[in-house]
Amino acid sequence: MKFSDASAQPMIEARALAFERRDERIFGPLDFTLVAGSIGLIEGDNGSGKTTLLRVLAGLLRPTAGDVRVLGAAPGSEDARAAAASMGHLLGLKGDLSALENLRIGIGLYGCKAGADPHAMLERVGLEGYAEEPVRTLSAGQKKRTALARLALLPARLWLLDEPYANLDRHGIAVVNALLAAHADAGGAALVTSHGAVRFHQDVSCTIRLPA
Amino acid sequence: MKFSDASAQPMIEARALAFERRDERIFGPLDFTLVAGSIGLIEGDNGSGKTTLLRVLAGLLRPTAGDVRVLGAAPGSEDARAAAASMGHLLGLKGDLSALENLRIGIGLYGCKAGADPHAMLERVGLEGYAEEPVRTLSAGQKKRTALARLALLPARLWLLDEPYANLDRHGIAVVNALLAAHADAGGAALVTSHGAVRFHQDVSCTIRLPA
Amino acid sequence: MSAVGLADGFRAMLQRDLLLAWRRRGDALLPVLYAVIVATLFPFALGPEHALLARISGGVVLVTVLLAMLLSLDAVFRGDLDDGALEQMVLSPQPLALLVAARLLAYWLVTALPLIVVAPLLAYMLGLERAAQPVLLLALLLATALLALIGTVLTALTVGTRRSGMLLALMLLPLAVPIVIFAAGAVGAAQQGLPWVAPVAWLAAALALALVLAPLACATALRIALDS
Amino acid sequence: MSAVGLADGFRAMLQRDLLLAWRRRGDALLPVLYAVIVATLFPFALGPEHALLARISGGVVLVTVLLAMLLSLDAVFRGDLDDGALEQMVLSPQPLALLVAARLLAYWLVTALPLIVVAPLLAYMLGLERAAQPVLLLALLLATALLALIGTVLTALTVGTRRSGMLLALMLLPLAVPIVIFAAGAVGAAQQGLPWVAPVAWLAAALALALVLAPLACATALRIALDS
Amino acid sequence: MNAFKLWYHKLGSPPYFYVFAGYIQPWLWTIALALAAAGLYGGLVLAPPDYQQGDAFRIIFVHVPAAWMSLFVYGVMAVSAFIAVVWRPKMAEVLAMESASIGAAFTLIALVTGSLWGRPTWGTYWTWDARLTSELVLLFIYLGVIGLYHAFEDPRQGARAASFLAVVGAVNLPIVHYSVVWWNTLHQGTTVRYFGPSSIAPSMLWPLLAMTIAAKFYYGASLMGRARVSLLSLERGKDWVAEIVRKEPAHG
Amino acid sequence: MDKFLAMGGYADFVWPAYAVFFLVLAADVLATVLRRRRVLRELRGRIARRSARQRGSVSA
Ligand code: HEM
Ligand SMILES: Nc1ncnc2c1ncn2[C@@H]1O[C@H](COP(=O)(O)OP(=O)(O)OP(=O)(O)O)[C@@H](O)[C@H]1O
Ligand SMILES: Nc1ncnc2c1ncn2[C@@H]1O[C@H](COP(=O)(O)OP(=O)(O)OP(=O)(O)O)[C@@H](O)[C@H]1O
Ligand SMILES: [Mg+2]
Ligand SMILES: [Mg+2]
Repeated sequence: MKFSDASAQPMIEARALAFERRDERIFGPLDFTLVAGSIGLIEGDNGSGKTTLLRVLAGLLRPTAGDVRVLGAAPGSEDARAAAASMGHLLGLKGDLSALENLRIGIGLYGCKAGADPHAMLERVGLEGYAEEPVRTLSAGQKKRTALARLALLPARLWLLDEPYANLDRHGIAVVNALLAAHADAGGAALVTSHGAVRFHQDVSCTIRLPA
Repeated sequence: MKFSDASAQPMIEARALAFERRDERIFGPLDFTLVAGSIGLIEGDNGSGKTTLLRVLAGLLRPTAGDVRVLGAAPGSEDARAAAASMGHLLGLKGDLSALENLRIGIGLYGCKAGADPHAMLERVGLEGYAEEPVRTLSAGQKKRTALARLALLPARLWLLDEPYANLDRHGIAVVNALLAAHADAGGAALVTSHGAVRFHQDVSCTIRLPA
Repeated sequence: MSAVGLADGFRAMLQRDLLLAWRRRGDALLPVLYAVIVATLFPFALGPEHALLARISGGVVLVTVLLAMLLSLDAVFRGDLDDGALEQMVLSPQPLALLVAARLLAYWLVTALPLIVVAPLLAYMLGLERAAQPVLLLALLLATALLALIGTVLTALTVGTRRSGMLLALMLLPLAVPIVIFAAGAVGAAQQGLPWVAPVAWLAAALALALVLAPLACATALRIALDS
Repeated sequence: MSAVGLADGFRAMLQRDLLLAWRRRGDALLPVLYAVIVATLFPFALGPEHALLARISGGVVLVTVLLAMLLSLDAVFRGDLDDGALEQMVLSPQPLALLVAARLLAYWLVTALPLIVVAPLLAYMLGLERAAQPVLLLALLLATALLALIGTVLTALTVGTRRSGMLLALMLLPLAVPIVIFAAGAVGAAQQGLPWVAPVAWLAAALALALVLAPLACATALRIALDS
Repeated sequence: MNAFKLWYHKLGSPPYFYVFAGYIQPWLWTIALALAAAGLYGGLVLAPPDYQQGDAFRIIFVHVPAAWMSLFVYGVMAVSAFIAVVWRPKMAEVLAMESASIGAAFTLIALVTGSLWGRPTWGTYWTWDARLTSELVLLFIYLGVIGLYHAFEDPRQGARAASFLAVVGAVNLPIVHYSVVWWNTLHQGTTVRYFGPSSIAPSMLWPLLAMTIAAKFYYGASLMGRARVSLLSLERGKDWVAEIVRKEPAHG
Repeated sequence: MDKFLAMGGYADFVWPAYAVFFLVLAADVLATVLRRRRVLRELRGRIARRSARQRGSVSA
């Protein structure tokens, strides 16, 4: 299914993409294409610019050179925002609200994937029984799982994930991999950063290496 | 050297140690002894109480049952504080100060290991050239390395480390392992949490498993 | 996949903010307490001379309420910035101005409304004439809304900076001056039995304008501030 | 291993806080600007009647300065709590009271001192008599120090709680009232040419007591607050 | 139209502007200093004492040019800030931000000289009068713009944010001015009126004009100098900057 | 000359006003000059560093 015609549509196309801050080069120039149904890996050491690249693709930062399209639109444009969802080092969860309430907010802002249910999703990421706890009292890994559950509920076709494996135990890593596989099978695409310490289970369609 | 007489002195002794919050058992009862020159591993899944255990040992939380001694003193007492240093999920770095300034503050509060030099230590953890940058502009892994450098400068004989490997690349993991090995060789001891996703290179003298 | 409507986003944000305020309802009371403290301290600082207090009561209550609002203005986007929720807002498919409008409405409801409720009491304690009370209430209603709208635009501008607090105060002062002048003008006129409609009408006109423009300006400012 | 001395810890903390304040010197100016704003807004709210403004000038400056301090009180330990630095302080081998004393000194230097420097100017703009100026300065010196000491103890108590803001204001009010009464009493007496030594002496006595007790109380309160 | 476009594009390009500014700067300086010297001589020496105010009126030759400049510079800043917000050319950002500092300097001068003048004429350094108050507010707006600019780490981002504020502040300025006027008439204040400009004799008028024009040329000269430095720092990765740095004497 | 300096008794106000005028403007000019020096110093450092790096990478 992954290589059907419909899903070969390019999700991200970057040509000579580069970013500099105060005219110091952070990354690039990069050329890559991420097609629907595939998972891309951004590899690089600490400080090589992985987070910065994801922020450029999300439209939070403006690239200083080159050209990039997200589903044919400029990153950060309304179309691109409707199609992409991201998870960064900061999870964007409200500590005073419960896990479930946090999911509901995400749905209110981004909409909900057809047939997805917050309760079921919390169970799927291994948070049975924590739905009503304030997020502030969850452990580091449990917070991460909440953010993953929110992500998986959204209708976004493109995921931009910054170190989704950090703070997770073995079961949590399996959960991420299962979510990624399901997402790709459904015709979505994901871009995942990693510094290569955690083994990535899946066949990765493209790897973007950022030199240090 | 690790098994010489002097270093077999017990650093942490826990007897039937347990902690509950709102009379829900978080961990325990646990019995373990960590001797000088050795490294202990706290293993457990997300939410199993690893962070909580470390906070109890540091003296930030009071155990609800059992007995624990850090170098013969109660955790959190002046003697125990003089001997222990910890690194948690929150690194305690000041974003507006440079990496070097942050190290200096640590030294002012905790003292400095004989012969240790902040500049050299920053190089050792792979932060050459970042000494004068405000910590806020460092990447996630670079922040972690700064915290590690601070830790390694202090005269503390006992290290309590919560997920020291998270956010680090392969080189960063090697740095942590090297620091741990040197610390143990010098007669220190360390307690490290992990959920087993990252391979721990070293012979671990004791493993504390926390059931989920 | 079910697309998300505009009303959904607005409702989700408003609900979220009200819920958060409710969870931390103690914090929401802070501005009120602050205003009470100021109004209580004034008689101590000036001596309990009734005529003097009554003379300045309208102005003191007004300044106090607006300053109490200022106090919490800095925090309008701070929490969302620190935990990454602001980024999620910016990245969501909803128009940012809409989400900002919801945030603003919640802010006004949580911060200004309790202040307006308690203001007549403070004015009474300081000896404001009964006749001027409705005018004070009206002036407060308009002035707080206007201040909230203008203030959040400026807050949005400073969101990405290190020195937000001072800057905010610095930038807000020139914009707050006309508001205070008109509001105090209305109350003062009412105290002296003069017509007070003109300054209130000016405030209302400014408010109408700000209601339309502020969310848009705020969204623009947020985008500028986050782009670093 | 070189042991660390008491003076080292005090110095390190003080240096750190002053350095941080310098890096964010904009923020440090916030209370000053806030005070300037209040003093600027008052004439707008009350009308530019010189005699009236002069009559209330001492009280207004006093209340304004103390409130400007209150503004930043909430943040004394907030930053250190959020980024984990407070834990590092508690866990360090230094006596916590010592570190807290350094924190306090830095807080006073950064927040109150600029306010005290700018207060005479504000008082002049509002028309305070030349003769009462030194008394105002003296009263401010004592009152700000006292408020800083008492305020940080309360802040420490509320540091771990969710509703710190409200609690703080609630607990501080009863303690701030006597300070304002004595300080304003001294200034008022000086404005009228009466003797003003007695209230100042009371403030000084209270300050001496607080200087000894506050750091200890603060350290205890912090330990209690963190243990959750 | 075409000539204008060409000129706009040329001056909008930083290396060209740098050279152009360097070329006209000495001329601006010369004119400013010459006019100031003439104005000072005429104002301090030639003009007779005022029959009412004695020699105190001589403050007019510094106060009024500064006060006028404080408004004029704001106008220039607001226009280029607007351009900067809408079309984002780098030059407009630079000119707006550098104008802010100069404008703040003139505003400060107007405030201080005004209050020094107020003491002998009104008997007080400060009163809550409409014009005084709105000038104080103007200073706050300038400081807000400067502060916002410097608060960002990325200067271009800071320039965009501060330009936005400058435009908003421009809308506010007339509001402040008129509201303050109305406010003063609403309550019966103890406001002192200025003496009318019509009472100015020609012997006072020409030095005043000379000083005013000198101030305008000073503004131009200072702005060119500031813009040049700002461009060097903003374009520091570019080759033309490296070229200039290489040519510049070691401590220029 | 003394009469000129006395400004008809208003010397305390006239001369400070002129002093403020010229000092503030002088400070404005001085700030620009100092900033220019600093920027040039930084730029020189940057250029030196960059060419050193280029040489290093060529030889490596
Ligand atoms: C702190 C005190 C003062 C401030 C802030 C101040 C401010 C200003 C400002 C902003 C202007 C320009 C107004 C415009 O062009 O619309 C101005 C003009 C002027 N000021 Fe002042 N002023 C002060 C005190 C004085 C005093 C004490 C006098 C003389 C008694 C004075 C005499 C004038 C004159 C003659 C003009 C020019 C005439 C005009 O444009 O209408 N000013 N001042
Ligand atoms: N706001 C900022 N201002 C200035 N420099 C920054 C900023 N954020 C990041 N940097 C710098 O940009 C470089 C890339 O940072 P980035 O966060 O993208 O790295 P990363 O690949 O995500 O690293 P990590 O694996 O540690 O998360 C680093 O050298 C960092 O110091
Ligand atoms: N402040 C708190 N209040 C209430 N419950 C808490 C609090 N902190 C942690 N808990 C709960 O205690 C349990 C243990 O949390 P802890 O943070 O110790 O886990 P952990 O082993 O460190 O997990 P992780 O690997 O995810 O970091 C979790 O179930 C968590 O929900
Ligand atoms: Mg990163
Ligand atoms: Mg943990």
